[in-house]
Amino acid sequence: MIDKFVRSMAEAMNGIRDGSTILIPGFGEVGQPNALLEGLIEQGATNLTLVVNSAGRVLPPGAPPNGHVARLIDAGRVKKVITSFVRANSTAGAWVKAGKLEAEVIPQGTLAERIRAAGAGVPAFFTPTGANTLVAEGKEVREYNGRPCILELALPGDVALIEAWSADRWGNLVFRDSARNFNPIMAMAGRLTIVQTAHVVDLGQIPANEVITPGIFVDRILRVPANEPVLPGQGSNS
Amino acid sequence: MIDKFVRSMAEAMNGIRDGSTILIPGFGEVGQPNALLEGLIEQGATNLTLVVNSAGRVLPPGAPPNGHVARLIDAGRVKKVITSFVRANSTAGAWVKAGKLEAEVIPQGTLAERIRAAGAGVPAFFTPTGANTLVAEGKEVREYNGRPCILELALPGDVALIEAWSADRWGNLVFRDSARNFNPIMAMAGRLTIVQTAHVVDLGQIPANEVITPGIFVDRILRVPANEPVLPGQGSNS
Amino acid sequence: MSETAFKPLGRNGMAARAALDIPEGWYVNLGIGIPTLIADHIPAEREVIIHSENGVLGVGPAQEAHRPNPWLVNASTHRVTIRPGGAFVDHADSFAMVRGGHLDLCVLGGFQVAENGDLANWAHSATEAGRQIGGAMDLAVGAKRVWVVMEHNTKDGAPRILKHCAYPLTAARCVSRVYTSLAVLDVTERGFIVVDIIPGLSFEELQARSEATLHRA
Amino acid sequence: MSETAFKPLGRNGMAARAALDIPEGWYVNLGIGIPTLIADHIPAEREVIIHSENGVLGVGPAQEAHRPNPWLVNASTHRVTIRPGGAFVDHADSFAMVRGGHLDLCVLGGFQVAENGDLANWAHSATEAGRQIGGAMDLAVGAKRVWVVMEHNTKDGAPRILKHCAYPLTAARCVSRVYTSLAVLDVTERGFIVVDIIPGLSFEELQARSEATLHRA
Repeated sequence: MIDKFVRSMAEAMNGIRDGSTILIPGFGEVGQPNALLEGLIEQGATNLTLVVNSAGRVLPPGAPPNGHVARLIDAGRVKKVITSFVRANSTAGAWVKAGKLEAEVIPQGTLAERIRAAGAGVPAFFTPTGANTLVAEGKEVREYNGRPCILELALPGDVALIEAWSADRWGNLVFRDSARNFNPIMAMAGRLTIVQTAHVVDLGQIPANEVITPGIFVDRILRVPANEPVLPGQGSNS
Repeated sequence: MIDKFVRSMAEAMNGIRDGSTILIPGFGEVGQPNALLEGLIEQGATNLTLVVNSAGRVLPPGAPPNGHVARLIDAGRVKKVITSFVRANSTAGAWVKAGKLEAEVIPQGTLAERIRAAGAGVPAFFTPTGANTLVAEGKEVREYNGRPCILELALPGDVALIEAWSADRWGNLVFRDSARNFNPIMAMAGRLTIVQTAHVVDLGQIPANEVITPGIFVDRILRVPANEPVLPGQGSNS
Repeated sequence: MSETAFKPLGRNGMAARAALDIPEGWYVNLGIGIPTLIADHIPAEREVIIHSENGVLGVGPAQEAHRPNPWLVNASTHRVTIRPGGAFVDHADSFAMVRGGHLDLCVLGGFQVAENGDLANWAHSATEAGRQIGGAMDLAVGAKRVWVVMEHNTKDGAPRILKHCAYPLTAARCVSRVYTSLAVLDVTERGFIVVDIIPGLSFEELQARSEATLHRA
Repeated sequence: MSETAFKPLGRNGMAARAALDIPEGWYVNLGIGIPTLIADHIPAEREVIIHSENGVLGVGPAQEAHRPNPWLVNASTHRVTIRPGGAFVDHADSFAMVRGGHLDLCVLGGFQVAENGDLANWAHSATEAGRQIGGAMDLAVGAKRVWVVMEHNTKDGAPRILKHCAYPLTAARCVSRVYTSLAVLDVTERGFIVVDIIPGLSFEELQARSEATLHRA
């Protein structure tokens, strides 16, 4: 019987190696797999490349402890972020400024499409987004439909950490509202895809027409309590 | 109030011009918009390019009348098919053999990805599928991940004809089981997307987490009776 | 005429002015900042479908305090609702809407707009430590129309309506209309054409606050 | 020993032999023809998840006559069922599974297989009027493993196990194992290695029916 559930965080994190590229979904904290990020902090892998929409929010004066991405950076575990936002006055921004963190900052749609391409077996594609901008530096340019387009490469992950609302033992997933965001495409693009789910359902309880991420993209699942997202105004610093 | 429903087939077909590229979903007849194809036959546009998974099934001895795609071809309305199947002993095969129909036969996954690329604003992409085969002839080759890959272009349609199971007035769609197939990506890739739906539902009746094709990809909707697919053994010749 | 005779539009004034021009049925992305305010100025009976790049199509008003849903936010990570007829999609599908040319309009904030339609709205120099691109480059290239809403001048009085953008570009030749605190300008083959000026301000006074040459409609 | 002492495997025999080697938990695409029969030979208690390229993951057995559903077919357009835990996806997502390397296995029919793993299974010449590519090129390139099930020889007795394919290729260097009516062959760096021969047939007799050099395990 196929059963992708693991019994412990240690089992979920088993084998994540130094130097890995880690795909981390979430928009702010919505859809961000905070329990698995805690597990990764604990697990110890270092020299990581993080692929994450935002590498760090503004640190307000007297801010509460950093969010999970910032904590990984602050612990010196991250060599590079591939992201669409690095704010100057954030943990990531400070590390970049100090020359201790490499940042590849790219358009959010290009980030999403590169991840989807990795999951779909497309090694490279052209896009007009970013042409004639700093983003185009060093990239091949070719004209399509009368517009300059730049060549972008697929962005696979060694590991994808996923936050789901419900999962079954085959790994079929559904997400809650806008927590879907990067989760389905990162699940596709991870060589090892690890899921935290708030709810566990029996096989067949997710109707075949309503599955969002089919289990083929999922390797391991850990049940954790629902991960209520903290918003920036509430002290988030993801 | 937004209302994408049209009242007649004539209104649905209005403005389809000679020389158009028409996207036609369906796998066999499953998910194929036969009512709209009837409308197109009636409407009269000619010199068409059809993008369709299969350009014609085998004609068994004593076969019943041709399927809708074959009828368009047989009426001399089609200059080209872009497809993954042309069978020698089909209407399309006979027209190709006679030099009266151009056929671009490509891998099914490349067909799907080219259509999706058009809908997603990706003008071109590399893929390993078809490298080292007849499909690669005349195409740019570049190596990624140690494998030769060929450059494929987006495949947009002037018109997409879509078969849905349910639709609301904003154009949100769901499909029935494997009738989903090419419908969602062709809806994205059509400059004018016309839907036939078996059922009409109120706005909000399709939960936001269960919408398959959001209305942004839909222009016109016509209610028609459910299009029960005829299988090959039952005389289909799509 | 004294310069105190006119009153520049505030953030809500600019948002309200832009909202006037958005017809029923359009699919619209509203950028962070002033553009987000536009939604509040669209009459409830006019169906305009708001897209948020985090995968929400059909964004509704802010959540009521007694019905919180932390899993439903817009691109500004504000807690919002979704309208009946809305849809959640993943990030690739959300940007397929953007990049595939399916949005009728996006309204972005801006630092500078040039007379050829170039937009700069994400960085003040090529070397600053923070880089915040977000979805702006995708939206500027992908939407059918790009409008910009911004103060007509910087706090120091420097012009933002320019012959050429000085800041790093978001996208080239993308803007078709600009709503500022002082005017509405169309970007055309001829350059900027003045569509509308706030009461009490003359064409010449507007020109004096702009670097690019302005044209009368 | 007379050649009548052995009995080549029929279509179901080949399918059953291949089914033996598919472990629980694999995601598998079964091509049109003999490969489709494999599903019937996988024991019900062994969970193998069948992918069909028309967007069905978790294909189940044929439909019962009294519960028809014309909207649910497999890649052969046979009416099938879907298992609890299955999912419907669109064609792009279905081929993302194929091309993105997510299938553990695809089993294809074949015309010819070469000792370097080249596969020809879609056309007999570059110029024939019909062209039926379907999903074979995507599957041959994309799946983690490609097995081929085919008659060991053509009806005329010509070999299909070749040094080089004569027919147009489906994909280069993709096949890892071949199940024929006479044997199971692995494709390795050394060429074909014989894993299994049907009872009554010798290695030499198998070699005589093959063009490529065969190696003992």
